[in-house]
This record gives sequence, structure tokens and C-alpha cells, in this order.
Amino acid sequence: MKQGYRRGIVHTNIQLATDVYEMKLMPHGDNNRDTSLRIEDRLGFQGNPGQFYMLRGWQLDPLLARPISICNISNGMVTFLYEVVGKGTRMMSELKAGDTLELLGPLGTGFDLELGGRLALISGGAGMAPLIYLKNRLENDMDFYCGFQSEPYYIDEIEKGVDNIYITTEDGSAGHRGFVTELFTPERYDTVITCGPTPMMKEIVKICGKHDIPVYMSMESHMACGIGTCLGCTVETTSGILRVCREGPVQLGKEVVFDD
Amino acid sequence: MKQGYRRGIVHTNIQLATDVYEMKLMPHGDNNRDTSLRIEDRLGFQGNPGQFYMLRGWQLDPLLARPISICNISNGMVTFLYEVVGKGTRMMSELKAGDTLELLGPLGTGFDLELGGRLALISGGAGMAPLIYLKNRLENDMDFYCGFQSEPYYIDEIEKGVDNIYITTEDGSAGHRGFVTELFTPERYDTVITCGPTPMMKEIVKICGKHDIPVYMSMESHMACGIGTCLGCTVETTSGILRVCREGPVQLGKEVVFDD
Amino acid sequence: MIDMRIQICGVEFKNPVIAASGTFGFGRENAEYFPLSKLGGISSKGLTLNKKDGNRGTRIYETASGIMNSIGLQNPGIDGFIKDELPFMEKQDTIILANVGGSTLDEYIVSVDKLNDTNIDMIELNISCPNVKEGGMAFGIKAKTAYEVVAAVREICRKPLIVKLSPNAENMMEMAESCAKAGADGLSLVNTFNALAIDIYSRKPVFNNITAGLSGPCIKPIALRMVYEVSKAVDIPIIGLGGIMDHEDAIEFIMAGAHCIQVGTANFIEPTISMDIVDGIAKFMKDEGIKSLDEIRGVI
Amino acid sequence: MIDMRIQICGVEFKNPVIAASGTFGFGRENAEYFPLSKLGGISSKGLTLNKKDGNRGTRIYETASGIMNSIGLQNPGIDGFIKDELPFMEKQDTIILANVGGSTLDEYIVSVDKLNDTNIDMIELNISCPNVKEGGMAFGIKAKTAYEVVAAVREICRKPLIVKLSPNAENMMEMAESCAKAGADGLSLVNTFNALAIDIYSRKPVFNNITAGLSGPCIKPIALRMVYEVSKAVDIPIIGLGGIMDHEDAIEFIMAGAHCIQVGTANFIEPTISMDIVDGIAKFMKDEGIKSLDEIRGVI
Ligand SMILES: Cc1cc2nc3c(=O)[nH]c(=O)nc-3n(C[C@H](O)[C@H](O)[C@H](O)COP(=O)(O)OP(=O)(O)OC[C@H]3O[C@@H](n4cnc5c(N)ncnc54)[C@H](O)[C@@H]3O)c2cc1C
Ligand SMILES: Cc1cc2nc3c(=O)[nH]c(=O)nc-3n(C[C@H](O)[C@H](O)[C@H](O)COP(=O)(O)OP(=O)(O)OC[C@H]3O[C@@H](n4cnc5c(N)ncnc54)[C@H](O)[C@@H]3O)c2cc1C
Ligand SMILES: Cc1cc2nc3c(=O)[nH]c(=O)nc-3n(C[C@H](O)[C@H](O)[C@H](O)COP(=O)(O)O)c2cc1C
Ligand SMILES: Cc1cc2nc3c(=O)[nH]c(=O)nc-3n(C[C@H](O)[C@H](O)[C@H](O)COP(=O)(O)O)c2cc1C
Ligand code: FES
Ligand code: FES
Repeated sequence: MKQGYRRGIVHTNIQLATDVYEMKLMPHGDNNRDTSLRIEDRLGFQGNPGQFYMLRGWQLDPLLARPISICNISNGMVTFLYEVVGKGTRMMSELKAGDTLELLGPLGTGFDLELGGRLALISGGAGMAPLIYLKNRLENDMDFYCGFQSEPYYIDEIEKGVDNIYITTEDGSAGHRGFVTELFTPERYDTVITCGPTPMMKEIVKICGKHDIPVYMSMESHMACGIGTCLGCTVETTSGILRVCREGPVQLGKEVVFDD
Repeated sequence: MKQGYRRGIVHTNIQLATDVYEMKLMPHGDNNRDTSLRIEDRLGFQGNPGQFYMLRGWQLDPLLARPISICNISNGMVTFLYEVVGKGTRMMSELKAGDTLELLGPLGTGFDLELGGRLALISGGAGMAPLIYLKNRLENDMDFYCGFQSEPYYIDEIEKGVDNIYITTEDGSAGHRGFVTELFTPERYDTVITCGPTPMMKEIVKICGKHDIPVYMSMESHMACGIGTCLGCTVETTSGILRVCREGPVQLGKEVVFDD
Repeated sequence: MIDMRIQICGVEFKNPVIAASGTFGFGRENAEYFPLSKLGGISSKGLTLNKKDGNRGTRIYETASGIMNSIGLQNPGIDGFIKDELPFMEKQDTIILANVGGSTLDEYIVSVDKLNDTNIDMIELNISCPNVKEGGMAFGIKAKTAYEVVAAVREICRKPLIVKLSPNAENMMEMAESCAKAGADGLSLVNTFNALAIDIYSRKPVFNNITAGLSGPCIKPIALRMVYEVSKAVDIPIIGLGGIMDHEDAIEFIMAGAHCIQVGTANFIEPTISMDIVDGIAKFMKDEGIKSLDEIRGVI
Repeated sequence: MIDMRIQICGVEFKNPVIAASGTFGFGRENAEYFPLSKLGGISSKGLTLNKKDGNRGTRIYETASGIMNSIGLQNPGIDGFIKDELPFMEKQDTIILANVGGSTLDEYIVSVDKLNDTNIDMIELNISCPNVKEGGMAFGIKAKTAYEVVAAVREICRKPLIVKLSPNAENMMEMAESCAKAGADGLSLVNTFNALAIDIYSRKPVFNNITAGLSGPCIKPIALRMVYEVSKAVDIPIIGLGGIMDHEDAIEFIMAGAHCIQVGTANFIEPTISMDIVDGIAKFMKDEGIKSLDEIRGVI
């Protein structure tokens, strides 16, 4: 049996840039004392790159939890990287060390970890989160393209273990001025992996399509349940309607039917 | 113009006994910088004994703020003494130093501060709060009768400036075993002032009625607005329907028509 | 300066924000917090021909994102209003709506007749208070019954006549059409939803009257849908309300088709909120380059 | 052991807690979190005769203490259900309700006929889904239309027949009486409330279908009132739902007159919540010395 929502304790919650935060969570002591739990649930957070947790750092307002990708797991401590875009993420940003929140996960289907060859990881903003965890778990040759609106952040973490890092900013405040899609050269890679705003990912799928290079993307969707029962998070694919929270969030780009 | 809800910062929030807390609040810096405010609002919390604040230590869940009496004000810092009885007070108890909350007040009509003669102050549980502030502001001869369910608390604060203190506990864990009404001898006083559970206050009004001694009571009621517009907090009196939040919470006991 | 003026039923409001009946008294208390002249208008606490003490027992109960109330139209009566409250309201430089309830057709007529000769700007006929027989909710359920009372009041009413609809009506669109046909100059909707709460430990309803009226942000999505449907069904102006907490909610009601909006329960959450909503609408119009609310009314 | 058993329409539930249609899939996902045998029953995702992909655009939107949904009955169709989902459900040792929608009388009849020969325990006839024509809400507004569809289905249905009512019905009590007269063995209420949300920046409704269905704790006080009224109006058993978040809410519905209760939106907030509510009811009965739910049903 999986566990329902469990408690985590904020270890650190650090602002990295305007509206961007890194939060590290420890498993709550109660879980460790509860001997009815499996040993791995007692010891720490679990999950593979591309998987996510539903987080709730509040009671019932807002009513729903929010999906956040695993950005790293180390010694049972999970790292989340998130951008404040609305009420829920704002409330997350106000949590202090020692505060508790509720988590459900790991959820969803993550990345294929057996990918061979040379990889390009392409992120837009906080979309870097699942890609960071992915690269931390892979030994492949990899380049990381990260696009920011303005000030870049988390570069130290992105750099670790990658061959080249390419930075773009929309306002030109660092690196190349413009979009990641302008820098990126698909021919050099065997597989492309991306996470970021849908228009960016759509563009990447288009570019790579021309060169027949497979693109895996981690999709965004507003979620209610996170486990596959509400059918609120669906996306149309060439093989039917899929649930982003269950069959996704990772999908082969060419199979996704983008809305217009 | 009065101010709407303003922010306060938790200075301390200390547990005094099972489910009983003392919280001290400082005015929020924003208020001090806002030069459109009157100087006294910038400098600190205001209010007279018997007045209260509406408190909200959360966003909109629960929707309504909660009325809490002023237990003391000193150097612009306000002290509240409260008992955890439900969701709102539980959330208050979880606030830590540095957290902010929203306050509206001071509200209501407090005690007459020109009372002469010898006074009896009679409290049940956290009902001591307004009586503590009252006695801190008076020079009269006073005895304080305080009833508790079990372990007494805050005795140091109650003692200050009173002639005698009488403690009762329902379970006999300290002082007289039983109810305050059993210890109390009305003939010795010119005026009686009480705050606590309604049955207790009703009994005191009855006892004092026999000796024709005036009783002022601070009434309880569930409140929505706190300012007199919702008509949710009313009480029936010999001079008509009154609003506990506006004409009260202090009322002359013999004028109150108690529900049965 | 942003122009938020709006003219309905021959009355000019300086902005579309009206304090809702029963949540703002007669303005005295909130006037301590902001100048009432900031508001488009104020709807008085519901008035009955004779003074009423209101209901006993629990009067307000909190629910998820809402409150239930059973105040029972505690009010000073029409004469008391005219003598003790209206003089204060008249001085506030804002539009005054007299909210009128009644238990019989006669009572409505006598009340409205008394108000004809005062300085109030509009009548808001409450055929929808669920908490007392006198609130007139019986009139607010079936379109045919509503037609009768509105037509009769219309006949003697010399003020612009707004009819306040109950969301408990069997069919909101028929109800609205009926009231328009009977001569209403405008409609306001919604009043509170009939609702129930039980104290499971005492095994009794929380309220003496068993049911009570639900209001607040919880009802907003339903109220908004009703305003949208009614605005399609009739040509007379609509005042939308139900759970409005901020200027974004207010704009939603306007985009759904409302001319004005009312702020109810939110006044209990923050005494200055009605004024804050006025300012928020002005800012929204500025940011979005909207010159007049006509541009966005019913735009969806 | 507390005895929570309850027998309605000839079917015995081990306890009164049923997972509501559309909030629990076919049980597979939640079965990863707790043994489904803990539940009184499970109502399947709404089924239509043919497979449906559901609606495009936003499908779920959060409101104050609620959610609006416009899933559009995405489902594998009756045959898909029987072949791919029912075998799993049958193994769970809990009562199975097949929730059936339809856009025409014929479709309802063909669907129910196919289910007659399966192992499902009950049919829950959905005449109340607001999000698709096929949901049948048209049948759920007027009592007379509802009578016709229920009577026709009753004629061919060999399973106990529960009719699920829409809170958007013009008159809940007449609607309930009509369905009872047409041969419903029981009623479940409420389905979602028709509601609207607008994105004020794009000036468009949030949902492609304009309106969508509101559920969650925000609707509880209204749903509870409806269950109370309907339980007074008819003699057949009632399954109450709408915003139930914990065992206290569940007990309120039982005290208002419900035989069983369903848990909907709350399943999204906590995957184990239906089981937690079963445990909570047991504890409440123990603490309060209640031997059978008959003692408190409709007690207010
Ligand atoms: C699998 C997955 C992983 C994710 N991982 C991360 C991560 O690692 N880091 C990170 O920063 N973010 C991540 N996100 C995005 C994150 O979940 C959202 O930013 C978050 O839920 C926003 O919540 P909020 O309350 O702050 O904003 P909200 O107030 O909920 O909304 C933000 C914006 O979305 C709009 N919106 C709200 N509801 C809807 C709806 N139903 N349909 C359309 N628009 C709507 C609002 O109008 C607003 O503009 C992930 C999302 C998914 C699906
Ligand atoms: C003027 C005034 C001053 C006060 N000063 C203090 C003080 O100094 N210290 C202090 O500890 N308390 C004080 N109180 C009491 C305090 O306001 C309440 O204890 C508090 O509001 C409870 O909030 P809650 O959310 O914790 O509990 P809730 O969950 O709101 O409720 C607690 C209990 O009340 C019941 N209840 C809830 N709503 C209603 C209703 N509408 N009608 C009847 N019963 C209801 C609930 O069922 C529950 O049993 C004061 C009250 C007033 C009116
Ligand atoms: C405490 C209270 C008292 C009310 N009294 C009246 C009234 O006297 N007359 C009336 O027409 N509506 C009355 N209402 C209904 C409100 O005016 C409004 O229609 C309803 O609350 C919905 O709006 P809201 O959600 O913004 O509060 C009352 C509402 C509340 C909460
Ligand atoms: C996402 C979602 C999907 C739903 N799908 C169905 C359905 O297919 N058939 C049905 O009868 N009810 C459906 N409902 C309605 C619920 O079963 C229930 O009647 C309603 O949500 C009210 O209960 P609640 O407040 O506990 O959620 C759905 C509700 C939601 C939130
Ligand atoms: S979030 Fe509910 S099905 Fe994906
Ligand atoms: S709390 Fe609203 S009138 Fe007293």
C-alpha cells in the first residue's frame, strides 16, 4: 500500500531570484516512528527524475495541493525548486525552517533512465527542476540549455556533471539575449529532454522533428488529484487521451497533440 | 477615520497550561512608516479594559476573524490570553515569534473606569483576560476570584495589585475544590465585575441581585463583523436588543435577559 | 481620473459598487472607517413596516468559505428608518436604496408608499429573505407569485423599483422575465441560498428556524452563473452580487452582464473592503485601458 | 466491532460510505492507497453507451472551498467498462454502483439493458451531469421529464435503481416525488451545481462550455438542506452527498435523513479519505453509544 499525504518538515526555504525559491524538506518524525510503514517510507523521500509530489503548505484554502517536480533527493531529503506564480506557491514561499507541510508522492511516470548517447537538456525557468534531478542520476554526455526571463539562478547546481551549459535571458541580463531555442542545435544530440513553458517545448518538438531526434518533455497541467482519478489534467496524444499525472508528466514530444 | 484590519507581529506566544496561551503582539512596521495614520496608531496598540480586537492569524479559512479581549497593553504592545477551543484559536496557538496576523480594534464598549469602592473581580478560565487589564488600570481595593477547571495559570499576573486572590479548581488540583461562586461573598463588595462562562455569570448576577450589588459582566457571543453591522452577536436586555460587539461586551448584569 | 459612472433606472451612481443590504447597517459603523461618499450606493438593512427584534438562538454560523445567517430582519421599521436613520444616510453623498421586505402584499404596499415621500433614491424590493415569513421569500420562489407582488407595488411606487431575487427561485430566468414584465426597473441578485447546518453532538439544527441563508465566497460561482443567465433573459439593468470579495470578483460580475455590483459578507471580513473594491476597479480599468464599463459589460 | 451495516433497495452495504462517481475512477488508483473492501460501495465514473474522450480546454478550476469541473464524461463506454473495469471492481468485496448517463431515452435504455446481465449491484441513473448533453441534465430539471426517463428505464431495469438528482432541478421535492413514483428504488443527491467562472484578463469564460459543475465543501450547507427536504418528501432511501470532507459532515447528512453518503471531491484532497470517514463514523458511534445508524437517521 502507498501512503496518503504525509508530513514533511521544511529544512531550508531559500530565495534564489525574484519569485524563485529552493526548498529542502525532511521527512517528518512521525513517519519514522510509525512502524506500520515500510522501512523506505520511514527513512526518507523517494522518487525518480520526472516524478513529482503534490504539496500542500496550508489547510483547505486553497483547496487543492500543487504539483512540484522532484529537483533532487539526497539522504532522504527532497529538494524542490519553484517559482511563485499564484496563491499556493506564494504560501509555500512564506514557510520557514521547522514548518510542516503535507506531501503525496512520488507520483507520475518519470524519465527513461536507460537513454544512451549524447543528451541535450533544455529548460525554461523553473522547468529546470526535473532536469537537474535527471542529470544528477545520469552519466551520459550532456549539455544543459537554460533559458531565463532575467537574472539566471541555480547555475552551480546546473553545471555539476554537464559538459556545456548555455544560458539565455530574454532581457539580455546574462548569457545570450533571447530564447533557448535560438541557441540550440539539434543535430549534435541523440535525445533531447525538455521542461518549461508549453510554447517553448512545442517549438523544440518542431525543430527536433525536422531532424528526427526524439524529444521527451515533462508536461504542465493544472491538477486536482495527482493520482489519476479526476481526469482534470489530461492531454491529447496520438494514442488517445492521457493523464499528465499518471501516464505523464513525461511524454514523447511527437505523440503530443498540442492545443492551439 | 478608524483603520481597518492592520498587521501585528507576534512577539511571543507562550503556552501557559493545557490549551491556554499568552500572546504578545507588536504593531507592524508598516503602520509606523505610514504617515497617513494618526500618530497613536503608528506607535502602538490602543484600547481600554473590556474592549477587544478581532484577530485573524490566517487568510480566508476560517472566513471570520475571532474576538479576543485585551489582557494588557504596555508600551504599545498588546497581550492576549486565550484558550484553544476550535480551529481559529488552534491556528493562533501555532503562530511563532515573527509571524504576522491581522487585527481590527480596539472594539466595543469597555468597563467604567470611574467605579468607586471595593471591587470583586470574578473570572472563569480565560475570562480572566479583560479583568487583568481592568485591575492593572485601577487603584481600587480589589479581590480577584479565579476559577479553573484544573491547573491554575497566570497567577503572578493576577496577583499584582490585588488585595486577595481566591483560587478554585473544579478537580481540586489547587485552591478550593469547586466553583468560584461557592467562595464568593457579595456583601463585602460595592461592585462585582465578572467574565467567564455564561452559567457562571448568570449565577453571580443572581447572587448579587439578592444583595442589590451591581454586577458588570463581559459577555461572550459568536461574532462576524465585530463592528455592529451583521447583528449576529445580539443579546436581549431589558432595554431592547443590544449588540455585544458595540453596546457590549460589558453589560450591567441585571439588564441582561438570559436565554434558557 | 477614471470614469466609473453608471446610470441605471434613471439614477446615476458614481461607481458600480453598492454595499449590500444587511451587511452594512445604515452606514453609520462603516462611516467610521471610510467616507461613504466613496461608494456608488448603499442598500439599507431590510426594512419591514413594523419594527422587528429578529430571531433568537444562533444568528450567524461559519461554513467553508461562507456564513449562514438567520438574523430575522431585525430593523427599526419603516417609520423608525425614516426618522432615525435616513437623515444620516442622506448626508453621505451616495445613492440610497431602501431594502423592503414584507409578509403580505398589503405590508409591501404600505411600506413603499411611506418611502415614496422620502429622499431615498431607489426601492430594492426583497422578495427573497429566507429567514422570516415577512422576508417575502414565499414570493420569490414561483414566477407567478412574484409577478403579482411586483405589479401591485409598481402601481403605487414612485421611486425606481429594483426587485431582489432569491437564488432559491424555481427558474431564475422565468422569475426575472416575470418581474420585468410586472414593471421592475431593474433586478438585483442573488440573495442568500437556503441551507442547513446540524450540531451532531446535540443532534439538532444549529438554527432555531432549521434552515438559514448561505452567503460569502462559497456561493460566488453559482451567483455569477445566475447573473449571466438572467442578463441574457431580460433587458432591464442588473445588480449582481453573491460572494464578491475583491475587485476581480466584481469585474467578473460586470463581464457576466451586471451594471452594478453589491458587496455583502465581505464587509464583515474588512470594514473598508467596499471602498477597496472601488479603487481596485479603477486600477483595473486604468491598467487594461478601459474607458467605460460599457466596454466590458456582458463581454463574455 | 461497531455495526455500520445498512440495507437499502435490497442491497446490503457494510457501511454507509460510498465513493462518488467521477471522483474515484473505477477504484484502481485509490486501491493503491487502501483496501477498497473498507468501503460500503463505489460508484463508477459516469458511463455512456459509447466511449467518450471528454471535453477540451480547462477541465478543473479551483474556487473558494470548491472546484468547478467540466470533464465531459470521459469514459470507456458501457462495453469497455464491462470488459476492462468491472472484473477488477468485482474482486474488491464492496458494492458496485454503475453510474449511467445518456443523451436520449434510448441510450439510457440500451446502456441499462447491457448492465442487467453483469455483476454490478445497482444502477445509479445520472440525470444530472451539467457538462455534456449526454449527461442528461436536461432530464434533471423538470419533474415531468424526469418521470418519463425513470419510468422507461425502470421497465427494463433488473437491478435496484437509484436516480441521481441535480441540485439545479426546479423543485427538488417534486423531482424526488416524481422519480419515486416512476419507480426509483432510491435517490442520490446532489450532483454538481451549475456555475460560472470568468478569466477577466482574457475576458472569456474559463471553460469552453461556459458553465461547469461546482462541488466540494462550499456546497455542503445547500446540499444538506436538499437532502433534509427530500428525505421528508419521499419514503425511498436516500444517498446524501455534496461537500462531505470528514465523518462529522457524513453524520450531518445521516441526521438530515440520508441512509448512505457519498464522498466526492474530498477524494482529491486525500486519497485515503473515504476510508478515514468510515473509521471516523465508527469512532463517533462508539463515543456516543450509538448501536445502529437507524438511531440517528433523520433525528433532527
Ligand atoms: C508535473 C508538474 C510538475 C511541476 N513542477 C514544478 C516545479 O518543479 N517548480 C515550479 O515552480 N512549478 C512546477 N509546476 C507548476 C506548478 O504546479 C504551478 O506553478 C502551481 O501549481 C501554481 O500554483 P499557484 O497556486 O501558485 O498558482 P495558481 O493561483 O493556481 O495559478 C497560477 C496561474 O495559473 C492560472 N490557472 C489556475 N488554475 C487554472 C486552470 N485550471 N486552468 C488554467 N489556468 C489556471 C491562474 O489564472 C494563474 O495565472 C509543475 C506542474 C506540474 C503539472
Ligand atoms: C468580546 C469577546 C472577547 C473574548 N475574549 C477572549 C479572550 O480574551 N480569550 C479567549 O480565550 N477567548 C475569548 N473570547 C472567546 C473567543 O472569541 C472564542 O473562543 C473563539 O472565537 C473561538 O474560535 P475557534 O475558531 O477557536 O472556535 P470555533 O471553532 O469557532 O468554535 C468553538 C466552539 O463554539 C461553537 N460555535 C461555533 N460557532 C458557533 C455559533 N455561531 N453559535 C454557537 N456556537 C458556535 C463550536 O461548535 C465550538 O464548540 C472572546 C469572545 C468575545 C465575544
Ligand atoms: C447577516 C446578513 C444579513 C442580511 N440581511 C439582508 C436583508 O435584510 N435584506 C436583503 O435583501 N438581503 C440581506 N442579506 C443578503 C445580502 O444582501 C446578500 O444578498 C447575500 O449575502 C449575498 O451576497 P454576499 O455573498 O456578498 O454576502 C443579508 C446577508 C447577511 C450575510
Ligand atoms: C471531477 C468530477 C467528475 C464527476 N463526474 C461525475 C460523473 O461522471 N457522474 C456523476 O453522476 N457525477 C459526477 N460528479 C459529481 C460527483 O459525483 C458529486 O455528485 C459532486 O461532486 C458533489 O459531491 P462532492 O461535493 O462531494 O464532490 C463528478 C464530480 C467531479 C468533481
Ligand atoms: S490530476 Fe487528477 S487525473 Fe491527473
Ligand atoms: S459582531 Fe456583527 S453586529 Fe456584533
